Amino acid sequence: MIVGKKISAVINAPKAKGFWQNAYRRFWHNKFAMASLLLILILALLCVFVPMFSQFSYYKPDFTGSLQSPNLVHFFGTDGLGRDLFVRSFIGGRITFEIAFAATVVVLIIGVLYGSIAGFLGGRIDSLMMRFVDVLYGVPFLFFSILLLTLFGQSLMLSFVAIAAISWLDMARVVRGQTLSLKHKEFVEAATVCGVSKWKIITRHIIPNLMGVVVVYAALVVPNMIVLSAVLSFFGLGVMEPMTSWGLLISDGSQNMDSWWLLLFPAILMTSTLLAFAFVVNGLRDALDPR
Amino acid sequence: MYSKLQKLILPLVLGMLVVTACSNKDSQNNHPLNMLRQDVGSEPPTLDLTKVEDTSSSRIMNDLFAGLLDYDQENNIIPGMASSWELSPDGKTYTFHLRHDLKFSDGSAITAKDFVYSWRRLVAPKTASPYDSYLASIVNAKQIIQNKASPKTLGVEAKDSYTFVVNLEQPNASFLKLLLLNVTYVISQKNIEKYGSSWTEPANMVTSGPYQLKEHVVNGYILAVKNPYYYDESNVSIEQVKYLPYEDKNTTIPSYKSGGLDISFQAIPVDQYAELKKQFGNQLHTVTQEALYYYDFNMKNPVFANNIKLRQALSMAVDREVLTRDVLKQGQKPLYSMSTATVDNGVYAGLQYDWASLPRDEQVRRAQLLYHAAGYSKSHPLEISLSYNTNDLHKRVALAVSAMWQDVFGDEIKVKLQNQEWKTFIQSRHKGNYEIARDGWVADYNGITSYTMLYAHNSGQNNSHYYNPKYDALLQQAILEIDPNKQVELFKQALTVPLNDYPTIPLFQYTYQQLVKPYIKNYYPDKNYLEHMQSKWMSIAK
Amino acid sequence: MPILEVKNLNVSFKTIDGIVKAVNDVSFTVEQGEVLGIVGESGSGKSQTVLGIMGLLASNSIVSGSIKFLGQELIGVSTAALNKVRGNKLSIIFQDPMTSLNPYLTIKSQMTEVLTLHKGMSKRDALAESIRLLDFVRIPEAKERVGLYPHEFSGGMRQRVMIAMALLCRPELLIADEPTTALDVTVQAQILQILRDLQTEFKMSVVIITHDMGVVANICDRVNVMYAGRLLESGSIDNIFFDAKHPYTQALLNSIPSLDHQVEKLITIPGEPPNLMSLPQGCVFQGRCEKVHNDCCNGDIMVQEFADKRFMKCNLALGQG
Amino acid sequence: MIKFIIKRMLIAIPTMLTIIFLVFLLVHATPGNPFQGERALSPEVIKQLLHQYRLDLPLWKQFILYVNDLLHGDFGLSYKFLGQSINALIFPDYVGGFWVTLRLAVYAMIFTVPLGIVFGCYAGLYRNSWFDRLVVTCNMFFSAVPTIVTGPLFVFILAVLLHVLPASGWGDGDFKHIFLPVFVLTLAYAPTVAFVTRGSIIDVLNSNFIRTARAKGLPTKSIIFKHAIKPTLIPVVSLLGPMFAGVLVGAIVTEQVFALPGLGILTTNGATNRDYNLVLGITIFGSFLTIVFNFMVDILYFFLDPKIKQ
Repeated sequence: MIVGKKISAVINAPKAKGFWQNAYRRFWHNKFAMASLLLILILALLCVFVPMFSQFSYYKPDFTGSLQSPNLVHFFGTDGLGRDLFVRSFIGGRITFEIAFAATVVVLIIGVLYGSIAGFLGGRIDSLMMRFVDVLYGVPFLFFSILLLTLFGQSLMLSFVAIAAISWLDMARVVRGQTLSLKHKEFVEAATVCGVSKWKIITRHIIPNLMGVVVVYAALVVPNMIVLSAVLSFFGLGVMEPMTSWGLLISDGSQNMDSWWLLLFPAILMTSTLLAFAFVVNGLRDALDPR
Repeated sequence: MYSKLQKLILPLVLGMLVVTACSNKDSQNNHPLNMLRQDVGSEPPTLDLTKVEDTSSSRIMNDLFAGLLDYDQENNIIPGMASSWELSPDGKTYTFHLRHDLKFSDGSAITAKDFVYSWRRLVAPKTASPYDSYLASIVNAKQIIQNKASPKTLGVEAKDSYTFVVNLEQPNASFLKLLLLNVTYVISQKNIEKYGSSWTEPANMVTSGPYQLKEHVVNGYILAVKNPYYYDESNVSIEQVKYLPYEDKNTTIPSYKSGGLDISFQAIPVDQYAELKKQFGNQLHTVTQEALYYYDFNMKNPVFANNIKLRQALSMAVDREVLTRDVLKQGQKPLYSMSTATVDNGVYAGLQYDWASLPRDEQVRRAQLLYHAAGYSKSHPLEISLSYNTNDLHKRVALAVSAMWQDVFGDEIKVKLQNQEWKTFIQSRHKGNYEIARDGWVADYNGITSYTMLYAHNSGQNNSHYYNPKYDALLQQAILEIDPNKQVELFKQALTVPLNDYPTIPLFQYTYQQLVKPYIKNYYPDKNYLEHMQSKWMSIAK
Repeated sequence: MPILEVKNLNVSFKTIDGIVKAVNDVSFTVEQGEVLGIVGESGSGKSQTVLGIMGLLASNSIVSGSIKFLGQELIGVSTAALNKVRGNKLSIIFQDPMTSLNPYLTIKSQMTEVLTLHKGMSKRDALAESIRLLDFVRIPEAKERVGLYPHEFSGGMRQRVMIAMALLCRPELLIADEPTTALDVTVQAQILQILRDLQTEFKMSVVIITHDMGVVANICDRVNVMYAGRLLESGSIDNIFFDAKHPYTQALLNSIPSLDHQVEKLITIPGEPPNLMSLPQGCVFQGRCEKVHNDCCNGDIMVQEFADKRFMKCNLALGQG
Repeated sequence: MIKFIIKRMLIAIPTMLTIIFLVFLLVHATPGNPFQGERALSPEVIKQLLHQYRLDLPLWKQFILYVNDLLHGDFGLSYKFLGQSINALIFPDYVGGFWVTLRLAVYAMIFTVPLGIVFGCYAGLYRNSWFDRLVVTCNMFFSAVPTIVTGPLFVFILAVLLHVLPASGWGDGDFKHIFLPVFVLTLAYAPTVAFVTRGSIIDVLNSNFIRTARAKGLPTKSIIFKHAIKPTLIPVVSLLGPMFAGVLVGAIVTEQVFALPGLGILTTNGATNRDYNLVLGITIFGSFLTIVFNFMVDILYFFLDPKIKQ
């Protein structure tokens, strides 16, 4: 009888929600985050379809029609070589999304793993690993990229490697800091007591708890990486003419302020994407970090 | 809560805006009456006259130092510190008669001995000046440059304080023109021996030109003031000249617009040219420049080395009229020859490709014929890479040329653009690991020999590694010829050889642009092809 | 005239999931010199009641009803007016001594500021008074230790400092919110001893919140039993311990393990407290009450009054016993 | 305390040495030689130049000579600016090189820190008010959009459109020329300080010891300025150390937008001109600064937080 009574009590008690369900529900509630997610999706779709269906190509110069201000034919106007800025902005968007995505994934994987291992193991290994990070901080990025260019020749993938190579350092440092504070928490000590392997503790206990911070920090790294890719293009590594990226469009646009549309539209696109990305990340952090 | 905020933050922000707004008034219309603000494009690597190489430094050197001869505003040679000179009948000895009232900026006298010292310093290997080879035609100069003889054996001597004699190995008609290069100007032996390498500090530097150095903030500005001891001091109107190293045009144009700059320097970004022309009208001067823009074929690369048909086809396929009129739009002149049409007062203007005057579709038809004859077709397309150093002009030209090749040869050709950072680009071009590379050359003096060395076998400037012994022989013969008319004929014969060999694709003759404020008086750049500017010509009106 | 009169106190919180009713229609009084214990499981609203009195509720709280302290109404009063009373005539000590003291200020500065503020004492007198109070709560070498930082004291010592701090202005009423829960048993006894001395020496009225019936038996005169935000039974210590009337109070007392007779299985109250966002109709304890019958579940619940200010909120007809 | 300092010093030295060695190798391995230009130099001239700058010696010898000079505080000579010593380039005796970057960073910090803290406290005190939301959005906006984008936008509005300010250049460090770069730099970092302060003050206000202070009847002013300030500022302080290094890097980027004669132009020129000593000098100085900053933050932490004193 007691058993029967207990089950009925459980059934009619309000259904206990799983952690992920809870996070999802909280994220759904956050209208800013949802709106931003939608905006990113729209931009991504535009980047894919606009260059496909537009009658202008991103590379064909039309010297008679150069530097037109925005009009019904060219929505964003044309650049110095008469190429339609509307198409170039969205083809550039592809590269920027690619850079943002690929480089972020690399930064996340290396940075989080490196940081959590250093933080968790502590002692001499930790200081050794951190000193290695300090050394890498010192390496001048420009020289490093020129060397990569000459050793391995020119390719887009190489520019991702170059960017990621210097961006994961901050991530590692932040993750290590967090791991140090998590290391002494009870649940980690409990896991060690139960004989869970060090690797499992890091991957199943520590890293999930870092997600809130890691996600926020990833949002901060993305804008710099996009800018770095524009710098790399100057050095002939990464995005090659006639292909382009938002970083490049903005640096070209800022060269010629009189044709304001060259700077304005890429800047708006990039700013709104980054902002949307930040809102989504913030929504994620609030969802993942119940407190 | 709102009231508290108002008390603290809003007045702070408003205050800042008011302060800046009222400061706007003075920067707009009034300008310093005694100071010329001149953009020089970049921080000069050195102010040591003998080691100067780039255009930024030489613009400053023209103001700080003076030499035997001088230019007027149309690049004609006029007397400088030498009031007169004569050439010996065998064309090997020049005698210069100096003025008697010459003084350095520290008041000490300038004598022929200073010129001897200056030129010995130029050829001495220890100085390592990039221009040492320009005095190679003087007696013993070659041996000194190769460190096989002491600089003291240079064939120059000071007969007395005011007579300076130069002995040449063999006659050289364009030797006089070399004396307008500011590395040959005079520097004070006493000053340099006293301060050594720090003689270029503002406090130490002694100058011989219309101005002297007062302040120098690296990457900030350089300030020069009038040199009271200059022999022509009375005609120098502007008191001070401030040189500003604006690295990128993104800062030059707004600074000129907001009144922070009087004269801009070198190229205006192509995109902004039309807009600036509309906005500033005749303040924007466009001057033909004594300089070539061309592409090098890598003559060591088997694809091009022995396939003249391909080289000619690619050269003909480029529509130079469209390139200069629609793509560059800054008054550049199409180029169909190995040198500019304006050099040596246009004597060599006629020497150009025969197909230059053909109608465009005829050129295209011939180009396609040659291309197929060269063995390329749809089944066997040509894949080449076109490399250039990262720069807006070069990008624009490369895109235009590759688009033209695409139009003419369709998908029988695949062009890949490869931009490289400056140093990496020069090294790969110099070492020859490229297929087609951008190239250009600015003449140092108004003489054909500025350009003939681009195709000579032993010359460092021959980036296409072109070698035709016939050309080198004819060139040597022309240089030694004394009679000017015969010499012109010999040069023409020599230049016809590379013309028919197509080692390069000549594209256009440069122009340079300058924004000059209306209140800058008696400065006429339009005939100054060598862009040899001097502040002493100018004056500032109200 | 009672020192503290609480009438129909309601405290609820606005959250994104809905309104949480922490305290429902609670009324009780505290007499001069009396020690009132408030007991109940965690989540029964006892702490929120006291925080409501002190005006220390979270920003998303909604408070209604009336709280009269020495005749002065505390609800709806401006913070400035409340500050005249708080720390002066009415003070409180909290459950967790480890975090209740400012870690970046010395004990001296955290104590003297109360006296200089409320009594206008000079720094020197305030320090002397603080040291006297610290001696009273048996802090060894109080004179030397007053200048130290909180992290240089143990948990028990810090709770004593809290008590001393609360007594500085000789308050009329001291509220103790689970003062001993965070401490181990031996220290607990010492703190209770101090509270007892304080009660006898200053004739101070005390309200003590706890879920430990032992503490109540040890120190209190009267007891209020709260469950799911409602005051179910109130009476003197003897009424409640020996003649508990409300089924919940009886169940609460039965679940106390006693040393003298062996029991294989500890007796617990089956089920869990209701969700404060969706309280059931009628009696809040109906889900777990053995003597539940249908008019407990729908009608309103009677308040049965008895002699000596004793009362109970239950529809149970006393006859059935 | 002393033991702590010595330990940090000992760690710093090998790190610095490794950085110097690695960068030295990297710089020398990069193609293109510092003296090559558009005009081809005669072999004799190149031989002379290489000899003058000891570049004709084997690499390991050059490294030893370089480190030896470094120990005497001499960063060597610049290849591009002939005869100029790197020390004079990075630390000139007039306002240029590092002094410009430092001045820009310090001015920015002077605005960023107080504004950030005041705005952060206000946002924290008046939670969910319009001001709070403004601070949060600003933080998101300015941490999302780098100075490379905001810089040109402000130049366009203030200098080109409104002619309120000069577009660029250093002038003689006067207010007109310095306002825009400092403004852009402050905008990039103040919101972060505000955001962290906001988060910190919210945590502190919800803490138990502030509840005790309120229970003691203390007036709001004393609760904030006596009790809440120190615990609020500690996390902010720990942010300032690394942030100042960040502001320095930010200043270098902002310099290039406004053509200011700071470390920014020296760094890019150093790379493009293969000016080995200049690049080495700036890199070593940069790493030295970062290590010193992290070190200072730990010391500051030490004084602020009594708990760590033991």
